[in-house]
Amino acid sequence: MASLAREALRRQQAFAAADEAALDGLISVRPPAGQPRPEPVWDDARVLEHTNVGQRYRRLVLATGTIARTALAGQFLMITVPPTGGERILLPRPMAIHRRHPDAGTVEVIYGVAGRGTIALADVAVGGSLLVTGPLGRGFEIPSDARTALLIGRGVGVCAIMASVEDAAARGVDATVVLSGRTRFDLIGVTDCAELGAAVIPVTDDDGSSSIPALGERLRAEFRDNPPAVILVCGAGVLARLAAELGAEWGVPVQVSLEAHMACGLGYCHGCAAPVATDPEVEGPLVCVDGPVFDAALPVSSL
Amino acid sequence: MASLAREALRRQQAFAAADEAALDGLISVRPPAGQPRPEPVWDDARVLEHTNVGQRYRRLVLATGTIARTALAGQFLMITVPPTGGERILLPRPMAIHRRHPDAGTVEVIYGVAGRGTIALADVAVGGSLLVTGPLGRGFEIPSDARTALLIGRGVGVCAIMASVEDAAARGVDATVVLSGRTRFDLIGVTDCAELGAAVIPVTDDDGSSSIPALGERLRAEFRDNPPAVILVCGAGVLARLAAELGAEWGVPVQVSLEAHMACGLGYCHGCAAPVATDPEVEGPLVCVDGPVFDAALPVSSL
Amino acid sequence: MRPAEAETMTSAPPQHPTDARAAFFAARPTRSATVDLSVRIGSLTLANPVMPASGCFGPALGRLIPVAELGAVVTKTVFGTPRGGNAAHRLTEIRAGMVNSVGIPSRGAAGFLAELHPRYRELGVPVIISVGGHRPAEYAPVVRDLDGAGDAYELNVSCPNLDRLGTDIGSDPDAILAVVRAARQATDKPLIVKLPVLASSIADCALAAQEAGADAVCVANSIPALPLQPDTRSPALGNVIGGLSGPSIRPIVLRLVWLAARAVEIPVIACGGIETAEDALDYFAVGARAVQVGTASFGRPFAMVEIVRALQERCADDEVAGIRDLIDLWRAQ
Amino acid sequence: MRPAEAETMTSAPPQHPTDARAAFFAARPTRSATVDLSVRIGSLTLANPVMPASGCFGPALGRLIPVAELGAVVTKTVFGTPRGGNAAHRLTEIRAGMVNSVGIPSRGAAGFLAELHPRYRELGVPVIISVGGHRPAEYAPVVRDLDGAGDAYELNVSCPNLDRLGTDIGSDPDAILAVVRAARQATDKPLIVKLPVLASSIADCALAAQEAGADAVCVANSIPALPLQPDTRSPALGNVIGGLSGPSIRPIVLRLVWLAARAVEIPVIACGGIETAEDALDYFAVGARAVQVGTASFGRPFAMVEIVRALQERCADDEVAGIRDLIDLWRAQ
Ligand SMILES: Cc1cc2nc3c(=O)[nH]c(=O)nc-3n(C[C@H](O)[C@H](O)[C@H](O)COP(=O)(O)OP(=O)(O)OC[C@H]3O[C@@H](n4cnc5c(N)ncnc54)[C@H](O)[C@@H]3O)c2cc1C
Ligand SMILES: Cc1cc2nc3c(=O)[nH]c(=O)nc-3n(C[C@H](O)[C@H](O)[C@H](O)COP(=O)(O)OP(=O)(O)OC[C@H]3O[C@@H](n4cnc5c(N)ncnc54)[C@H](O)[C@@H]3O)c2cc1C
Ligand SMILES: Cc1cc2nc3c(=O)[nH]c(=O)nc-3n(C[C@H](O)[C@H](O)[C@H](O)COP(=O)(O)O)c2cc1C
Ligand SMILES: Cc1cc2nc3c(=O)[nH]c(=O)nc-3n(C[C@H](O)[C@H](O)[C@H](O)COP(=O)(O)O)c2cc1C
Ligand code: FES
Ligand code: FES
Repeated sequence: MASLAREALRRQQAFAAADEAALDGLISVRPPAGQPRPEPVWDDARVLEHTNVGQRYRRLVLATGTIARTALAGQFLMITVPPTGGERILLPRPMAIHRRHPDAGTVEVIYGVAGRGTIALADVAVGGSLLVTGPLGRGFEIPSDARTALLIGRGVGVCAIMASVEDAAARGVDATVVLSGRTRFDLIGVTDCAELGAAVIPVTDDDGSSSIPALGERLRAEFRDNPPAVILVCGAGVLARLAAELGAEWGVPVQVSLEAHMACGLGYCHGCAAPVATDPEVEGPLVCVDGPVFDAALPVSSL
Repeated sequence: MASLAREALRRQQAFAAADEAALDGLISVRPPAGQPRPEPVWDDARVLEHTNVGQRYRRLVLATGTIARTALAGQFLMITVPPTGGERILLPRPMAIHRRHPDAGTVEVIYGVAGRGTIALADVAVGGSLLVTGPLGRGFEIPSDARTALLIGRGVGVCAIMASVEDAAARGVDATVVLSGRTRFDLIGVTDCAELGAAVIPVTDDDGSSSIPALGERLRAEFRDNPPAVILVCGAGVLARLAAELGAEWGVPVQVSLEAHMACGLGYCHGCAAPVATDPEVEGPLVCVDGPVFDAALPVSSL
Repeated sequence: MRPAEAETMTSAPPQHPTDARAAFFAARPTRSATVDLSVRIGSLTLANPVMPASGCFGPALGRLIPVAELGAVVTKTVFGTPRGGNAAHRLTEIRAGMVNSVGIPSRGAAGFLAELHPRYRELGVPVIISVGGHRPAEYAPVVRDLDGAGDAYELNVSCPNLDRLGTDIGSDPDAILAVVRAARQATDKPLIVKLPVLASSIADCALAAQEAGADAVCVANSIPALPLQPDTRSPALGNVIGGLSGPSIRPIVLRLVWLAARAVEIPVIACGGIETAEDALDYFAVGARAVQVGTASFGRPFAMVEIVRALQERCADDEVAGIRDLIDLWRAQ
Repeated sequence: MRPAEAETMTSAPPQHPTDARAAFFAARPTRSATVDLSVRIGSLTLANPVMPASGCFGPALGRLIPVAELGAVVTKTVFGTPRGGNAAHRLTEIRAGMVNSVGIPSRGAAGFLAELHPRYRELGVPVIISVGGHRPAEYAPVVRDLDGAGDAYELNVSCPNLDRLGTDIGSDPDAILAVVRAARQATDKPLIVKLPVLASSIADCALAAQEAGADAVCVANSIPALPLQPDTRSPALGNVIGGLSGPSIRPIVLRLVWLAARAVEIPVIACGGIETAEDALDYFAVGARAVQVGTASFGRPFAMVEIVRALQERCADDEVAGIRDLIDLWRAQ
C-alpha cells in the first residue's frame, strides 16, 4: 500500500530531522594539529577489488601508492565517478579511507549504494581505474598519552573510524569498537577489528541493542570503573550526542566525523558548511578542510 | 594528422551541401492517393532479431501484428529508443519499414549506427520490446498499369524502396533495383532482391560505379529501348536529380522518399518541413504526412 | 498545396486486439472512480489538471490515445494571419534536450476555424486555443476573431522563435499588461498567459498578468538555446536559435513556478520537462495547480493519459478525496 | 574560528613519482612551443584564453595542477564587508547538473587582501578579482579598496544566490551602466562584467557594459533553479534556490554568447558547461574570445590545463599560428 510507504517515509524524515537536531551546539573546530597534514595528490587508482559487503555495501581496493603511504586516520578521498553508458556524474563523491595498506600501496573504501552517484560507482570494473584525490581533511587523533579508546561507528560511518583502530593497534592502545547497523549481516568492520585485535561491541536495530538508551546503558556499565581516554564517533547525530554525554560524564574528549555535500574537497568551493551556528557575517567552518573531524562537547547550557 | 581529418570533413560537408542543393526545385506533393492510408497504431513490439548487416548497419525484426498487416510500401515507423544506462533519448527516430511479413506479423527495419539515437538503439536486446508507432506517412505507389519499374536506393535509403520491390513481385511487375553503397560489403538488400526475384544493379564508390555520371550512362544504356514505367528513388539528393533527369528523358514519373528531423511523425509538431520553396506566408509540406514520398520532376527552367 | 493533418485519418479509431494501443484504450481506472481531480481556471472547470503543451498536440494524437481522459487540450499557437514557419532543420535532439525552431507556422484564425477547430471539437474535452502575435496589439483581434470557438485562450507571449535577436513581449510586464487588458475586453472566457523563462522577474510578469485580468499563468515556454552540429560546429537549426525543452529544464522551471505561485492568487499551470506523475507532483509541491506536457508525448504518446491515471491511483492509494488533498499532503512535509 | 584554506598546504608541491598528478606536472607540450594562444582583455594580455570560473578555483588547486599553464585565475567573488554565506545544504547534484547556493561567503576586501591575495600572487599568472555587491553603489568602493591587488576585476552582477526572490542587478541595463561607470572611475585596470542568464536581453546588458567602459563581458553566470529531494519533494538546498551549472546549460549559454558577441566590440568570455577543448571551440565558433571553466574542475581538477594543452596541439596539428586562426578556420565553415 502506498500509504504505508508514505508512513515509512514520514518516520524516516522525522528520524533524519531528529538526527540533525542532535548535533545542535555540539560541534567546534579542533585546535591546530600536532602533525602536519599530508600533501593531497590525485591519481588514476587501479581498481584491484570491487566486491559486495553484506547486502547493502560495496568494497573497493584501490592501488594508489602516495595516498596509501601518507593518509592519516579519518581522512577522506574525493572519488570521481566515471561515466557509465551515458549517465554523467559531475561531482566527485567524498569517501572515507576505511583501511590503509602502505606496504601494498593500497587503500580500502566501503560505500552504500544510495543514489545516482553510488549506483554509477557500483558499475566500475576491476582492472579499470578511478580518479581519486586525497588524502583530504582533518582526521581523528588519539591523544599521545591515551592507553584506551572507545570508537563508535554506525553504517558506513564505521569507515571513518577504522583507520584509527589501525592507529590504536600500531600504538598499543586498547580499542573498544561499537559497530552499529540494522542487522548483524549489515555490520561493517567485524573482520577488520578482529584482524586489528580490537574488542567489538556489535549492536543492531533488529534486536533493539542499537537504540541510544540501550547502548548508553551498556557503555556506562562497561566503562564504569575504567573510562576510555578518548571517544571517536561517526555515523549518526544521535550517536555523537550520546558520545558527548558520555564524554562529559567521564571527563574525556570526544571527536566526531561529519558529512556534508561537497564539490571540491579542498576548501575553495565553500559548499560544505558545517552545522555550527555562527555570526551571519562570519563564515562558519567547512567540513572538508576544518573537518570532517570536529570536537564534540555538550553545549554549556545543557550541562 | 588532424589536418587530413579536417580535409575529409570539408569534403564531406561540401558533398552534403551539394546533395541538398540537388533537390532544389525538384519536389512537389503527390496528388491524393487512390488507396486510403491505414490507421496508425502504437505497439510494444517484441524484438525477435537484432543482428549486424555488413559492417555499418543493424537489422531489427519486430513482432507487431497490426502494422505488419496494414503498412503500405514506403511508409515508416517512429521508434522510441529505450533508455540505456542513464542515456535518455527523448525523440523517437523515424525508420522506414524495410520488409513486411503480414503472415508472421513482423516487420524488418535496417538502420545505420550514426549518432546518439542509433547508438543507443543498437543496445536493445532480443526478447525485449520497442515502442513503435506506425505505419506513418505517404508511401510509394507503382502506377496500376505499370509492367516495369526502376528502383534506386543508396545506403539505408534502400530500406524505403524494398517494400515496393515486394509490391512489384506480388503484382508481377518487372523490377530492376539499383543498390548503391560505399563497398560491396555495405550493400543493403541484395538477398531481399534475390528472394523477391528482382534484377539487381549493384554500384559502389570504391570502384567508381556509383558515381552519378557512371550510373547515368549505365542506366541510359540499360533502358535505351525499354524505359521503365516508373522510377522510385531514396537515399541521396543527387540520385533523385539523376532519376528526375532520366524521368524527363523517358517521359515517366519519378517518386522520391525524403528525410527530415521529426518529433511526432503525425503532422502536429510541424518540425519536418520538406525542402520545397513556398510563399513565406504559407506553410510548406511536411515530410511526415505529405511525404516522405514526393513527386520529383526537373524544374521547368532547367528542361 | 498540402493536405497534411486534415487529409489523413478521419475515421473513428478501430480497435485492433493485436496492438498495445488497443489495450490502452480499453483500460478503465477502477478504484479511482470517486477521486476528484478537478481544477478551476477562471470560470472553466477541468476534470483533471493534465493537458498538452501548445505545439505538442494535434487532433491526430486523438487516434493514438483516449484524449477524453485529459483535463483539456491546448492547440498550437494561432496567429491572426498565416505564417510559413522557419527553414529546416526545425528541430533536433541534443544531450540536454530537444531544441525546436518550428517558428509557429499558422493558417491564421480563419484557417484554424475552418480546418482545425472542428477536429478539436470532436475530442470531447475543453479546448484551450493558444493565441500568438508579433506585437502586443495583435493578440486581442485574434481572440475576438476566434471567440465562440475556444473554451479558454492561452496568450503565448513567450515564443523563442519569432525574432532571433529581439526580446519577448512576455519579459516586459508593461507589454503583458497591454496584451492582457486588450484580450480581456475581447472575451469573457478564461485567459491564461504563457510566460517566458528569460525574464528578469517572473513574479513581476505574473503580477502584471493577474492585474490585467488573466485567470491563470502558464510557466513557462521553452528556453532559447543554440544547438551546434557536433561535427561541423555550424548551427543545427535553420533559424540558428530555438527553444530547449524536455527534462533538463525542469529544475529551472520549478523555481519559476515557485516564484510565480508565491506572487499571484490566480492558478499557475506548470510546463517544462514533465514526463511522469512524479514530475507533476514536484510541480504541485512548489505551488502549481495544473500541468502541461510537451516533449514527453513525442517519445511516449500516452504519457499524459498515464499521468492522469497515476494521479487517480495515487489519490486512491493515499485515501484522499482529490488532488488538492494529495498536494497538501506533500506540501505539508 | 576557522583556519580553512589558509592553514593547510603551504609548502611547495613535492613530486611523488607514484601518482598521476606528478606525471601531469612533469608533462611539457613539445610541438606547440611556437603556437600563440594569447588574448587581450583591455590592457591585459593573457598567454592563453583559458581560466577558471569564479567560485570554482582557489589557491589550494595550485597544489594539484600546474596553474602557471593557465591564461589567468579568477578569484571567488569578494564583497566589501564580510558575509557568512547560506545555510546547508549549499550544493547538490541532480540529473541536469549541479546546483549551488553557496551564497558567497566572503571575508571582505580587507580579509581577502590579508589572507588570500598573497597566495594567489604565488601562482605566477594574472589574477582577476571577482567583485560583488548587494546594491549598484557597493561595487566601486570594493574595486578601490582592492586596487593594486588584481590584474583585472570581474564585476559579478549576476549571482543567483544573494536574494531568493529579487532580480539581479545584471538583468537591468541601467544598473549595469551605474555599476560599471563607477568602477571605471575607481581603476585603470581592465574591467569584465559577468552577466546573468535570466535577462530579457543579453545584448542590451552587454551594450550597457561596453558603453560604460568595460573591457570585456563574461557570459554567463549559473542559471537560477530549484532542486527538490527526490524522495521527499522538499527543497534540496538550504536556500531553496541555487544556480544550475554544468554541461546541460551549454546550449542556453551558447546562444547568449552568440548574441552578446554580435552586439559588442569588446571581447566576450564564455562561461557555462565547458569541460573539454571541443566545448571551448564551440564557444569560439559563436564568437567567444576566451573561456572560463567551473563545474568541470571538481570532477577533473586538471580539466583547464588539459584544455590549454589540447588547444596548443590543435593549432600545431592544423598548422596555424594561433588561436585566432583556429577560430577563423572553424567559423568559416
Ligand atoms: C567526509 C565524507 C566521507 C564519506 N564517506 C563515506 C563512506 O565511507 N561511505 C559511504 O557510503 N558514503 C560516504 N560519504 C557519503 C558519500 O559521499 C555519498 O555522497 C553518499 O553516500 C550519497 O550517495 P550518492 O552520491 O549515490 O547520492 P546522490 O543521490 O547521487 O547524491 C546527490 C547529491 O547529494 C550529495 N549527497 C547525498 N548524500 C550525501 C552524504 N551522505 N554525504 C555527502 N553528500 C551527500 C551528493 O554528493 C550529491 O551532490 C561520505 C561523505 C563525506 C562528506
Ligand atoms: C522517413 C524517414 C525514414 C528513415 N528511415 C531510416 C532507415 O530506414 N534507416 C536509417 O538508418 N535511418 C533512417 N532514417 C534516419 C533516422 O531517423 C535517424 O535519425 C538517423 O539515422 C540519424 O541517426 P541518430 O538518430 O543516431 O542521430 P542523432 O545524432 O541521435 O540525431 C540527432 C538529431 O538529428 C536528427 N537526425 C539526424 N540525422 C537525421 C536523418 N538522417 N533523418 C532524420 N533525422 C535525423 C535526429 O532525429 C535527432 O533529432 C529515416 C528518417 C526519416 C525521416
Ligand atoms: C515542437 C514544439 C513546438 C512548440 N510550439 C509551441 C507553440 O506553438 N506555442 C507555445 O506556446 N509553445 C510551443 N512549444 C513550447 C511547449 O508548449 C512547452 O512550453 C515547452 O516544450 C516546454 O515543455 P516540455 O519540456 O514539456 O516540452 C513548442 C514546443 C515544441 C517542442
Ligand atoms: C560552487 C560554485 C560557486 C560559485 N561561486 C561563484 C562566485 O562566487 N562568483 C561568480 O561570479 N560565480 C560563481 N559561480 C558560477 C561560476 O563562476 C560559473 O558562472 C557557473 O558555474 C557556470 O559555469 P560552469 O557550467 O562551467 O560551472 C559558482 C559556481 C559554483 C558551481
Ligand atoms: S567541498 Fe569545497 S569547500 Fe568543502
Ligand atoms: S514530425 Fe511532427 S509534423 Fe512531421
